[in-house]
Amino acid sequence: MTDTAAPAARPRRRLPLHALGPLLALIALIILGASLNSNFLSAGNVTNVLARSAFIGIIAVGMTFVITAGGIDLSVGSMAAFVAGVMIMAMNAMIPALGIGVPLILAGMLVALAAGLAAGLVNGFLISKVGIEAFIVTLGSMGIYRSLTTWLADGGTLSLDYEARTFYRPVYYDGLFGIAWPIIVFALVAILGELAMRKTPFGRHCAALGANEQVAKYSAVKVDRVRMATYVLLGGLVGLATIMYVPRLGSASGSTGVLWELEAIAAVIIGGTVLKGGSGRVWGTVVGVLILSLIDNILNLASIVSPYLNGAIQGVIVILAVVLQREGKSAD
Amino acid sequence: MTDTAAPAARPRRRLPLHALGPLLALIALIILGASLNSNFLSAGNVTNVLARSAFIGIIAVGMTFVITAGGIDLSVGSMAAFVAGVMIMAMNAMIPALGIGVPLILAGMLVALAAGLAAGLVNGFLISKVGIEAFIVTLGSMGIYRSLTTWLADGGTLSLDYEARTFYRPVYYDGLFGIAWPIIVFALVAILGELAMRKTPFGRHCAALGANEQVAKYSAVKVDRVRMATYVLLGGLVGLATIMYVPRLGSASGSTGVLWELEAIAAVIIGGTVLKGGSGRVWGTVVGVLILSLIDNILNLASIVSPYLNGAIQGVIVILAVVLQREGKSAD
Amino acid sequence: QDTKVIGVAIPSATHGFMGGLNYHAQAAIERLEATYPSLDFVLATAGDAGKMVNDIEDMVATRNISALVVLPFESEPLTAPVQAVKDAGIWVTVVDRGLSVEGIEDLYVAGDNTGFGRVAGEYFAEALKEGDNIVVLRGIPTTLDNERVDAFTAAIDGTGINVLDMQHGNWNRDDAFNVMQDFLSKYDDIDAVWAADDDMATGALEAISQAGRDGEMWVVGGAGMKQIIKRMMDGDPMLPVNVTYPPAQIATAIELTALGQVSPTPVSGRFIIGSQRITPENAEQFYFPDSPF
Amino acid sequence: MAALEARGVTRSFGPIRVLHGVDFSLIPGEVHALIGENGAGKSTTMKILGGYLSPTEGALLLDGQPVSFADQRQAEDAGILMIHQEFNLALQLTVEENIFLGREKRRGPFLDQKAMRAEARDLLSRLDCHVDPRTPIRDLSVPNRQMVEIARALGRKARVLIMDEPTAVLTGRETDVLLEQIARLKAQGTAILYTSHKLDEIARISDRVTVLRDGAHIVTRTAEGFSEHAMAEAMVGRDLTDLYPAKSQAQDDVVLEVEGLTVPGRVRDASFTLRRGEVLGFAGLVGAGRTELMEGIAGLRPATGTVRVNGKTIRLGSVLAAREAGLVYLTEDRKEKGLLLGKSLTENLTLLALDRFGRLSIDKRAEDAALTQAIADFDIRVKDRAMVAGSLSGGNQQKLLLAKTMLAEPQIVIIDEPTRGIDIGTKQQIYTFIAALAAEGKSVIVVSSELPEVIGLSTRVVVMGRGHIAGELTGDQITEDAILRRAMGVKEMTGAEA
Ligand SMILES: Nc1ncnc2c1ncn2[C@@H]1O[C@H](COP(=O)(O)OP(=O)(O)OP(=O)(O)O)[C@@H](O)[C@H]1O
Ligand SMILES: Nc1ncnc2c1ncn2[C@@H]1O[C@H](COP(=O)(O)OP(=O)(O)OP(=O)(O)O)[C@@H](O)[C@H]1O
Ligand SMILES: [Mg+2]
Ligand SMILES: [Mg+2]
Repeated sequence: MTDTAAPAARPRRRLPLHALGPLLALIALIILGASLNSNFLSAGNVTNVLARSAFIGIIAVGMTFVITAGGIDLSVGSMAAFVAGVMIMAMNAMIPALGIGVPLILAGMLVALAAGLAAGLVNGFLISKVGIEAFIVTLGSMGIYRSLTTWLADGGTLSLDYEARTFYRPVYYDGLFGIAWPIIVFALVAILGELAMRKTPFGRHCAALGANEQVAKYSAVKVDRVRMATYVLLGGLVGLATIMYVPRLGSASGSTGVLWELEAIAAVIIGGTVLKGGSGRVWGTVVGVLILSLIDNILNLASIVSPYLNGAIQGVIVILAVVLQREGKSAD
Repeated sequence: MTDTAAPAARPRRRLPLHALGPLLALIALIILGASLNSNFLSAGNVTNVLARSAFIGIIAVGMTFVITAGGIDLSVGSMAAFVAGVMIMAMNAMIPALGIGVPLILAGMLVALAAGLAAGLVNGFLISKVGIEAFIVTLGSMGIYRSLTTWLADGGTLSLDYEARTFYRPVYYDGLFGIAWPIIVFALVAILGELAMRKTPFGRHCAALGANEQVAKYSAVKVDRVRMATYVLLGGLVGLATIMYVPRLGSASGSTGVLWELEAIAAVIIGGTVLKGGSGRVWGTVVGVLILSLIDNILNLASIVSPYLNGAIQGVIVILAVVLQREGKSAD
Repeated sequence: QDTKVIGVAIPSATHGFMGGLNYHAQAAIERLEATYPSLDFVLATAGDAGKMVNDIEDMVATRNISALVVLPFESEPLTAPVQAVKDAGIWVTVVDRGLSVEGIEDLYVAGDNTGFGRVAGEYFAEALKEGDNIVVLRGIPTTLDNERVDAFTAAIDGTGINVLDMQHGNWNRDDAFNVMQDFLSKYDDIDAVWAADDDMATGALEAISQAGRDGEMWVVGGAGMKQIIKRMMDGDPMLPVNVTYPPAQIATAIELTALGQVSPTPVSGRFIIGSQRITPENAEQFYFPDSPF
Repeated sequence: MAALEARGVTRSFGPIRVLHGVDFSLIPGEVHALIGENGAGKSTTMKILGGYLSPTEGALLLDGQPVSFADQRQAEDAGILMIHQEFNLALQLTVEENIFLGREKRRGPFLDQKAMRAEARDLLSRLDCHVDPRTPIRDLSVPNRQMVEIARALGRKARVLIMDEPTAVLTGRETDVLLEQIARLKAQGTAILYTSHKLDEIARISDRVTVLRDGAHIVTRTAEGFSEHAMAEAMVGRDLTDLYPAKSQAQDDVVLEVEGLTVPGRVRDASFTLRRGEVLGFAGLVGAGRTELMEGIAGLRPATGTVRVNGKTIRLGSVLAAREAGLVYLTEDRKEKGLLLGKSLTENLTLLALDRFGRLSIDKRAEDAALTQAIADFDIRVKDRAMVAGSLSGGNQQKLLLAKTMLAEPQIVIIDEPTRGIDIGTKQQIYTFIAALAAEGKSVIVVSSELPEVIGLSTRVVVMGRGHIAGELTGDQITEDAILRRAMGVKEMTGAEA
């Protein structure tokens, strides 16, 4: 009708350059790593890096939903320690009844998932039903889970029975078609997460909630339930991550999972999700997790500097990775 | 003009009940403490608690501005360690030139303030001019400062020359009219902060910026400069806190100030400032800091439970303190 | 001639003792690299057990190490990964904290944690009498801390010494300062303090002198930090003794491992560095002004 | 029978009562208009009917049965939908996501994005709005956002459709499209509750009209024979003559010269001048780039070119520099750029001119006095001075925004859509105010999509089309026809303009 209206045919969805920022940073790191050490791209090293990214990665996928919906969860690291502790104690206690074998492992996995979901439910309930600021709830539960773990372990370490552990170990170290289980699980979680974020009503509702709670409410989105669901989902994923973690180290203590929360949140944000909520990118989170793991790996490959400065180099690279993203944006 | 205009004389500003939430929590804690141990209200204990609160308190006042303006700073703890390290090294280096005396102390204080301001400036620049997410910048600089401190200390502890320290010591331990210096300085910072937040254009601009950056921009607020100023202010206050900290133990190491950032942010939020920005209460922050210090103090004085569970009790009390606040709100 | 790579994995310098350990590790590596051009070292420091396992995996996968020197962050979680290293035919030296399965390592170099608690406890038993009151500042809750405290408690058992309170000072000066301040508010009569670590002793001493109760009690720390040793040498009455727990044990381990790599010298076995009591008389021997610790 | 009915509905916010026993009914297949001054309680009534607010007292009847909606969802399930006066869109989400928010189409567990996109496009094209459904809302202009809101409501197939000032941000052309759609829905038997301050629209489409004044029901009658003039009188309670004041003559000296101003991607090479005491109108179709040009001048958007105030070139890209030169801009986007909705009235009022209340310490008493003054000058209906700006009625928010801008005592003021959502009585006051400013020797630029307003106020009109200045009209040349012709780029008629 009026010729001044916006053109009907829009340029096709171009993936904006700045969205590619984290990917560029990741590629830069890979090139750097490969040029520093010829073993960097060896199957062994790649498997190591991917498998160890899996814990934080699985958690960070859940964190993406929480942050997209405008929340935050500081308790995931200590929740992981707690879930691992409970899982180990439960498995040790069940050995007399179940013996060492697949049933024991499955029972342990169930316990871990249930504990994770329950922990997430408690956080979610306090945040969405009682209405306490997420930062405070999860800061509180961070202290609570950490100290419960220490208490369960009597100040020391909770260890899985050695034989059970040997039986369980392949869940971390073996895999399918030469791909380690943690990598497979992480990949599945990432793909499902990306689908859930982009292709399901739940993902949209998370974004709407984070963008403008009032609007979401007026649009008949069940705000409380969606918010709660993000925390429960995250709790469940913490449980899943723990299932992968326990066969690796076979133990849990008060220092298990320290700072995982910061790492997970950093991965989410490096990946391009906005801390204040409203839009989330699961694939970005995966890239963010890989960036963080690679930094550590490369520092070990190179041993160029004093180990005291590792933290500084890490910090600089994290900032640079995000600068790359911003540069892309302003050029856009 | 029209008869529907509001009556000019209104009931004076009533303090809403929920704003009193943190205060109620504080009072409850004080009553609890007093009933658990008769020494709790002794001058010595009160002085201890207040003086210890001063470092976090001074930093948390600055953090209130940062958060009110919609930002966050995770680097304050490691910035404090770094500033302390630089200050100690500078003072040790200046002893031959200045001798031990007031000039040395003053020079040290200047160095600390300058280092704090500079560190804040770097954060502020990256956040407001380069436009990187505050969470990432300060997460990065947290790693950088922490690792620089460890590096400066060669993995160990940087200690102030013994004599210089003895001379400097009274800055923490002595005071005016029986009130320790850190308490005096903290009180001054809190009062000035409260005034700045409530009575100055700067405070208004911070709140406007945090509430809606666009509106602030359209209202001729120099958005970048205000944002930068909050980080510089916080850096300066970290410097000031360090000036109070160094005379206490005369040393700094990589483990100085660990988790201060979380404590400062928690204090701000317990005090009723909103994490997403837009409104801040400096007095609330002061109450928040006192709540956190008192929890520790009471746990030490009471020793009712396994020390392993201290963290859990802390977590529960923090959550309860904020629930109290919410309850007040819904009753309002 | 082929260069051999030795991997060294230790916890990062998060408190005084570990700082000293980091310092000695780096010093030993520098020394050995200069002495043996055919040796290369990879040093990795970790803030938690998981990261330490990552570091070890990286050393094996990308640096082809022929020997590993490891101070396990925690015993249990490191056991299986170190076992895997051993199974790959790599020499393993374990330092300080034993693995939870015996017989994995080729060489074990350690301080004596039980001894560390016991020697301190024995001094308390000698110097105090029945009915005297003490308080204890514990470290970060870990197995290691448990071992030390248990040994200490066992040593004073039956002496009638009253343990008024134990709280965690986390091997941290500030935390110890706070906890000690609160102990002083709470208890009017304290005769001695076991601080379990010289960092914590430093904090505790400061709190005591602030309260003006210097004459009342003495403090026993541990691990022989240079500032503390210096004060002992100067005859500080509040620091009657100290207990060694040398961070330099890592240097011993690295040197022995290197020796085993470059020469046929037999170096396998166990090497326990006992915890000794330091007194003002012998303090001079334990004073290393150049170490950061 | 009435589809939806309110009986004796009362509503209070805290101690303040804003509705006093309103009776109201809505019949299927009718357009029922609700009119009243700013703050009369129209939006509140509508929100109660739409299930967003619950009445303090009184009853709602749905098909004759008493109902109470626990939340908006239940109202929507009952077929009641509402378009809010304030946008109800999530800025970060796309058009399609917003349209289907809360009732996404699925295929299995997944979203049926294709179907939703197609339907969104379809709905929008019914409204003659051609935005891509994948555009985030934040990238849309205000009128287009409104169209998305309308599309969303249309897509939800309502029995009762409540529309709170849907045309406030639309131009005539878009309004026509909307009114056509309303007629179509009415024919299908939808009950429509409608409000607007544009009384000609009311006269055009409504079957019955209800007038509210100060929260009280004044009259309900058929629209037939209810003249615009009578409506205005019933609303305001006094006689309204002469909507537009006499135009005063501009002085000779030029206070603002804009030369070759380009806002990348939006405005090309715009040049014009403004004289002292002049009211200069800016007309154009939606998307003509008027807003962007003004924002470029005021330092709110990156721009190139020259802007001179009183002969002195000002630095582009700095709001403060413009303000210090005496030039301020009042935004058309009240909610996102104008007011801090969660902050108090005083904080909003003084934000732009805060330095006038003390550089070091803000003089709260002076601020309070300023609020009193603003309430009087702009007739802001404030029930409680301590309330937040977001609780003001839409029109009163607009007045607060005007007051805020004027507090900076500008020499040159650019007002973008000055009377958006303002009732007819207050409009008259604002026009008088603008004329008085010009008479005092200040200069005013009025950007408006309401042609009568531009024509009635300005001594000179600049017409924009597609990002550049398409012509200029003075004196008798200023007619709707001439403006539209230039705006649409029809060339053949050449006026006497320079
Ligand atoms: N949440 C609230 N808190 C306090 N007062 C409110 C709130 N919402 C509305 N009001 C008051 O109720 C009165 C009626 O407002 P309402 O929005 O219904 O007016 P309106 O008729 O729609 O006006 P307009 O034409 O300006 O949109 C106003 O005085 C307004 O300030
Ligand atoms: N934030 C934005 N991002 C992208 N495009 C925008 C934005 N705001 C406006 N536009 C586009 O810029 C063009 C001009 O904007 P706008 O519609 O505000 O112009 P205008 O002449 O002021 O018209 P009106 O004031 O009637 O809306 C339109 O095509 C609009 O879609
Ligand atoms: Mg309204
Ligand atoms: Mg416009």
